[in-house]
Amino acid sequence: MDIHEYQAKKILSDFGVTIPRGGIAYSPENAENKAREIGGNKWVVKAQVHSGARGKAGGIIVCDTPLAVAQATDKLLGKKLVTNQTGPEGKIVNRIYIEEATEIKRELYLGLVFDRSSESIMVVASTEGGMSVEEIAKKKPESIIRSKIEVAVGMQQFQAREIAFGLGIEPELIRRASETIIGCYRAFSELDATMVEVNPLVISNQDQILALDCKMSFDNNALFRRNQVSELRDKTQENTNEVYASDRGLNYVTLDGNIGNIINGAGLAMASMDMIKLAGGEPANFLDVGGGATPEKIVKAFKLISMDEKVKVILVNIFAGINRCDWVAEGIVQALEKIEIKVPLVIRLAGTNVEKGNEILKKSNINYIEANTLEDAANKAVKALG
Amino acid sequence: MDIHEYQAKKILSDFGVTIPRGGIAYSPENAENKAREIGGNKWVVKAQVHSGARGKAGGIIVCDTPLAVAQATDKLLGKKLVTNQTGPEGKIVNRIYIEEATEIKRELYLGLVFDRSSESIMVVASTEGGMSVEEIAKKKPESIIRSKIEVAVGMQQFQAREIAFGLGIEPELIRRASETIIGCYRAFSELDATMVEVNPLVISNQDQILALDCKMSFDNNALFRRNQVSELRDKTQENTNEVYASDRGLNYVTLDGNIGNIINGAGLAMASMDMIKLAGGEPANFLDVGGGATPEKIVKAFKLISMDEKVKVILVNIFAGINRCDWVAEGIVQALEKIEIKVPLVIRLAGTNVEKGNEILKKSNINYIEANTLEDAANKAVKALG
Amino acid sequence: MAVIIDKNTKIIVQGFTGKMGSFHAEEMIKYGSNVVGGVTPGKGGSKHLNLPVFNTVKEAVKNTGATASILFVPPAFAADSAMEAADAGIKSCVAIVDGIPSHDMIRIKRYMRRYTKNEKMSLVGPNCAGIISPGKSMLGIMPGHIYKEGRVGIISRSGTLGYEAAQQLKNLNIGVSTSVGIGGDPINGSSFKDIIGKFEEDDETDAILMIGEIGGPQEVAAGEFAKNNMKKPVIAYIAGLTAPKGRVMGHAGAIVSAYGESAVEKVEILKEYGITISKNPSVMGETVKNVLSKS
Amino acid sequence: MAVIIDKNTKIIVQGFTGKMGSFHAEEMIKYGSNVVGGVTPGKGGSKHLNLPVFNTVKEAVKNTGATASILFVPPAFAADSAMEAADAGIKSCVAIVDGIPSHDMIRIKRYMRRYTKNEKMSLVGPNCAGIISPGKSMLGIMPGHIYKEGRVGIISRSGTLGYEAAQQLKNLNIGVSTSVGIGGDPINGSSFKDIIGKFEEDDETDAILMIGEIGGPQEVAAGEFAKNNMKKPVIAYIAGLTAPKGRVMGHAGAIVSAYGESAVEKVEILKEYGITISKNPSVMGETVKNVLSKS
Repeated sequence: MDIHEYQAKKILSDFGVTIPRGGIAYSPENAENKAREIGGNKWVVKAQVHSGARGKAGGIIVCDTPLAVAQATDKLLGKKLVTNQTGPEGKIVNRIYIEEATEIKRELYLGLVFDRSSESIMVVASTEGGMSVEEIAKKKPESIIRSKIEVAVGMQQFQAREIAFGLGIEPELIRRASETIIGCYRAFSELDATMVEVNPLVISNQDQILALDCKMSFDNNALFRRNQVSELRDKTQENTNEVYASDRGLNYVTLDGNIGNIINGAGLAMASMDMIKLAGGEPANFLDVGGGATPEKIVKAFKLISMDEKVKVILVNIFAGINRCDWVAEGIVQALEKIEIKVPLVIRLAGTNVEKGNEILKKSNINYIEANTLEDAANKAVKALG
Repeated sequence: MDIHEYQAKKILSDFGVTIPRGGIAYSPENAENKAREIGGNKWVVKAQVHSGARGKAGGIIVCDTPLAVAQATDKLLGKKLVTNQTGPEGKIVNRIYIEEATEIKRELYLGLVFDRSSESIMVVASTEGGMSVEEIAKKKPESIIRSKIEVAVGMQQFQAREIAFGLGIEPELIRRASETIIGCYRAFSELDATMVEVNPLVISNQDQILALDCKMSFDNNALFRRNQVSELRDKTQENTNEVYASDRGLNYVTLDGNIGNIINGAGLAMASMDMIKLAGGEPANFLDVGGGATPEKIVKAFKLISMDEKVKVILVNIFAGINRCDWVAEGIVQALEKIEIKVPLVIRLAGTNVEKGNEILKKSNINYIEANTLEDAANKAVKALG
Repeated sequence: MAVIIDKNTKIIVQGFTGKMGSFHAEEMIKYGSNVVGGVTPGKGGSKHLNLPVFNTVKEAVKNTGATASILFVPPAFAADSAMEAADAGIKSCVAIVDGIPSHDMIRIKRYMRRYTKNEKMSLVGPNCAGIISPGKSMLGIMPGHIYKEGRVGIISRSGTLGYEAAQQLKNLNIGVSTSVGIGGDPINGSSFKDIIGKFEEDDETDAILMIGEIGGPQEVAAGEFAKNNMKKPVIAYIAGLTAPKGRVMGHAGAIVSAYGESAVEKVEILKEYGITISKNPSVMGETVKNVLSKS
Repeated sequence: MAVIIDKNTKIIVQGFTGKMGSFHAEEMIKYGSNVVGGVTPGKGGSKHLNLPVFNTVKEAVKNTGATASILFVPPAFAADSAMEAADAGIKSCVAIVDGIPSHDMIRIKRYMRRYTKNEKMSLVGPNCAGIISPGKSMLGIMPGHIYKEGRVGIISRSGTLGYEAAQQLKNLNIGVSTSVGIGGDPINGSSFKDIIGKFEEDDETDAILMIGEIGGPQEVAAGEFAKNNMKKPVIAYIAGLTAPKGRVMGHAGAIVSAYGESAVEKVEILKEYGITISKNPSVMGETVKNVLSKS
C-alpha cells in the first residue's frame, strides 16, 4: 500500500527525521491560511498524488506570496496529474501540501528496501539526490552506497555513520545524519514497510538535514496489525478496477492489450499471458482468481472483466485441483447467467474431473470456444480477435 | 540494582501484567486512607525491603479493618526486618505497601534470568509457587519448566503458551497467562533487567492471573540508559560500606572474617582470599581497587577498611602492571599519612618495579610487614592476628 | 527414501480442527499420508478425525513421534506456529498459508539461526501447494491424482503451474519423484537452491524441472548452484515474459525490481549456467522428455 | 604462528585519539606490536602518534590491511564498535572496556550469526587484559615484561591473576606462547572453550594453564571439550573458594547461581575430566612445571 508524501513525512518525523514545516490544504483559502501560518516568504505547493516525478508534470509550484499559494492550489486541485509513473490516465489531485521553501546546499538520496538475497533490510544511499534511483544506477553507479542491516539486532550506529561519512557529510553533521538514517530504518522496521525513500534528503544552507520529499509503501499482509497505517489508504489514487478486484479478494493488474484473462493461480496466469503473447496477442489484464477458483470468485472475475472496455476476447483457464472442473464449470455457467458477455469466450479446463466439466459447459447454452491445452487456448483466443 | 516489590509491580503492570490494587504509605494515617481508597474488607500490609521471605519475618500482615492497617503500618515502619536473606543486621522498613487481599486458587512460580550457556534469556516456571526457586529445585524439580528465549526475535507466543499449558492453566486462561509471561519478558528485555521473579503468580478465585509478589534486578552497567530505573534506587536498603565503596568505584563485599583485604583485580582478590582461608584465616571483605590501583583508590580503600571494626589485620596485595609498584607504594604511604591504622598491616607488592616499590615502603615510617608471594602474604596476615 | 517425505513420515497438522486444517488433513489421509494427529491450542486431549489433538507441537511430537507438520493457521499466527514446529524438533514443515507479512518471514529466518545445521527444520512455503512424493505421501493441498509416480523432481513457486507441469508429464507417461511448491512470497522458507540440492542427492530422482517466475534472485542462485554442484540435468521455465516492470503479478514475490529479475534476463542467465529452458509453458513436459531421452 | 596474533598482525586501535586509546597504543607500539593506525569518527584524515586516523573501521581496513583491532571506547558505544569491526572484516578484536551491558553482549552474539564460520571475527573480552604473544605482539594492556617467551598457553578471566601466573612461570624459567584474557563479564566474546581449542592446534604451545573463577558454566564446558578433543595437558586454577553464594565478587560474572558454579564444584568436575588442578594460586607455576616435566 502506498501513501502520500505528507503522510510519509509525518511518520518519519515521528521517528526523529526533520522535515520542513508544512500543512495540508483542501481549498485555495485553506492553502493561503496555511502559508501565513507557516510564515516566511517562499512556499512550495505540492500536489499529493501517489507518484514520483511530480515536478516535471507541473505538480509542484514555488510561490512568493500567500496569494500565489492560493492560486497554485486552485490550479492543481481536482486536476489529473500525468507523470511518467502514472500512465496516460494520470492521478487526481485531491490534497495539496504547502511547505516552507528550503535553501538547498546538497541533495542526497536515501532509500530502504527488502533485500531478498540476504533476507534483510538494505539501505541504499547516494550523493546524487533528486534523480530516481534507477537513473543514479545508470549515470552514477559508483555513488551508490549499500548497507545490509541485520534485522536480528536492528540498524547499528556504525552503519549509519558509515553511510553518512560515505555521503561526504561534514563531521559536525554526522550525528544528526545518523539519527535521520536510523529514524528511517526504525520506521521501516516498526511499521512493516516495504519501501522508504527520501529523495532528496537535503542539507540546507542552515546545515539542517531535511527530508524534502519522501515515499513509503507498506506490506499489505501486515496491515492487520498496523491500523494507523491502514487509515492512510487513499483509494482515489488507485486504479478503480484494481481496487474493485482487491476488495473482492482477486489479484488484478490492468495491462494494455485486448485479451481478458480469468485464471487460477498467479504462475499459471503469467504463463497463460506468455502464451497469448507468443501466439501474437496482447493480454488486457492479469487476473488470478486464486488457487481454489470458487464459483463466487469466478462470477466476480467476469463482472470485473466486463467492466474493461478494451477487452475484445475473454480467455478462461482453470486448472482444477482440490476444487473440481465440474464445480468450476457450474460456476462459469452461473456467472454467465448473471453477466452478459458480448465478446468471444475461450475456455480451457484442466485437472480434476475435466471431462465432467467440459460436458457441463457443452450442455449449457453458453456460447464459447473450447480449448484443451495452454497453447490451444492462447491460439484460439488470438484467432477469435478476428 | 534491586528495587522494591511495589516498584517492580508498577513496572510489570505497565507491561500488561495484572497486579492487585494497592498503594504505598509512609505513615499509619496514610496507610489507613489508602486502605479505604482501595476498598474491600481485607488488606495486606507489606513491609518494603529488598528481601524475600518477608512473611516469615513478620513483614507481611493481613488486616480486616483500615484501623488494623494503620496499626500494622505503625508496627512495621522504621523496624529492622531480619529475614533469612538480609543477614543478622536486617533491613530498615521505610515504606509500606497496602494491597487488597486476594483469594488464591493456585500459586505458581515465574522467573526470568540470563542463561549464560545459551547466551539468551531463560524463563523458569513451576506449579509450586510460594517457595523459593532453590526450594522448588530441591523438593519438586520435576515441576520446573524452562524455556530459552531467542533474543534475536524476542519471546514468541508459542513459548508462553507452552509454559502456560505446562503449568496446567485452564484453556480459557491460557491467553491471559501468555500475555502475563510475555509482559514479564518484555520488561526484562526492554529495561536491561538481570532478573524478574513473580512468586507467587496466582490464579485468584475470580480467575484473574495476578502478580502477588515480585522482584526485579537490573544490570548496573546499563543504568546509564535507564534513567527511570536508576531513580528507583533505594540506598537505605544497601550495606552502608558497600554503597560507600561503589560510589567511589571500588568493588567491595563485606564478609564475616577479620582479615581486611586491599587488592587490585577481582580474580587476584578471590585468589588472595583463598590463600587466607588456606592459611587458617578468614577474610573480612572482598575489596578490588581495580586493575590500575591508582593512589586515589588506595586511599579510599584504606578509608573503607578502617570503617570496619571487625578487621584485625589488613593485607594489601597489589600486582602492578602498567601502573608501577613505586607509584603504588607512594599511594600507600600517602594514604597512611591521612588515615591512622591501628591493626597490623601486611603488604605484598609484585610486578613492574617491585624493588623500587619495596624500597619506598621501607624508607617511609610506615609500620608494616613485608611479604613477597601470595602464600607468604597470607601466612603473615594470619600470623599477625596473634 | 524420497525428498523430504516418504511413506512412513509421521505428519501432524497445525490448526488441525479448523475448516481448512480438517479438509486437507482428510485429503492427505485419503492419499495415504501418515497423519498421526494435530495441534489446536486449547483442544488438547480431544479427538478429531479419530486422531489425537494436542495443545502444543512439543506434546504432539512427544506423543506421536511426528517429524513433519503442515500449517493451516491464519497468517497473523503463522510465524509463531512455524517457530513452534522448529523448536519442537519437527524436521520438515510446510506453510500453505498466504498472507504472512514479510517482516515475519525474516523473523522466522533469524529465529532459525539458533539451531545447528543438523537440528534445523526445513520450512517449505508459505503461500505454496506443499510437497508430494507420488504414491508415498502428500504434505500439501495438491490434487494427488494428477501426479504419476516416477523419477522427475519438480520445484515450483506457483501451485497451479506446478499442477500444469505434472499433468503434462503424466500425459507423456513421465512420473514425478517429488514435487515441492516453494511458494510465491518474496521470502520463502526454502529457496530453489535449498530444494534442488536435495534432489541432486536423491537416488530416486533423475532430472529436475524448476518452474520459476519474475522477481527475486532465487532462480539465478539455483542455476549457479546447479552449475557448480550438480550432475543431474535441470530444466527450467520462467513465467512472466509479458509482466510489466514494477507491478506485483499476483504473487507478492512476482515483481521485477532489479537487473536479472525479469523473465527474459533470468532465462539468459540460466542458459549460461547450462540449464535447459522450456521455451513456453505448454512444452514443459516435452522439454523434460527430450532431456531424459538424451541422458 | 602464535595463537590469534603474531609479529606481523596489523593492528588498529578503535577510540585511538582518546586518553586510554593513546596511552595503550603507545605501550603496544613500544612492545613491538604492529599498530598501523586507528579510528575516531570525525577525525578521519588526521595523524595521531604518527599513524593515520580514520572515520570508520572499513576505511582503516581498506587503507592499512589491518586484521586485528583493540577497543578503547566507552561502554555505551562498545557493542557498536565491536560490530563495526566484525563487519569491516577484522579477524580478531579485543575489547578491554569494563561495563558493557549484558544485553549488549547478547546482541553482539546475535549480530555475529550473520557471518559464516570463516568470516566470523573472534572477539576477546570485554573487561579483560587482552592478548599477548611474548616477543611477538601485544594486543592488550598487560605489562609485557613479565611474560617470558615460551610454550605455555594461558587463558584467564582475571587480568591481575593472569599476571600473577605469568610471573610465577617466569620465576621458574618457564615461558608463555600466548596469554589470553577472556574477561570477567557474565557473557564474553570468547569462552575458555573457544580459546583452548586454538591452543590445541597451535604448534608453539605444549600445555595450557586455565585460570577460572566462580560463576558461569565456562570452565566446565572447556573441561569437557578438553577431555573429548585435546591431547595437550591442561592445568587449571579456580579462584573463589571462599566466595559466598549469591554475591558478585568484583567481576559481574563471578557469582554462583547454579550447581557447578562454585569453585569447589568446578574443581571436582574438572578433575573428573582429567585436568590437573593447581591447588592454590600460589602454586600455579609449580603445577605447570610438574606437568611439563612428566610429559
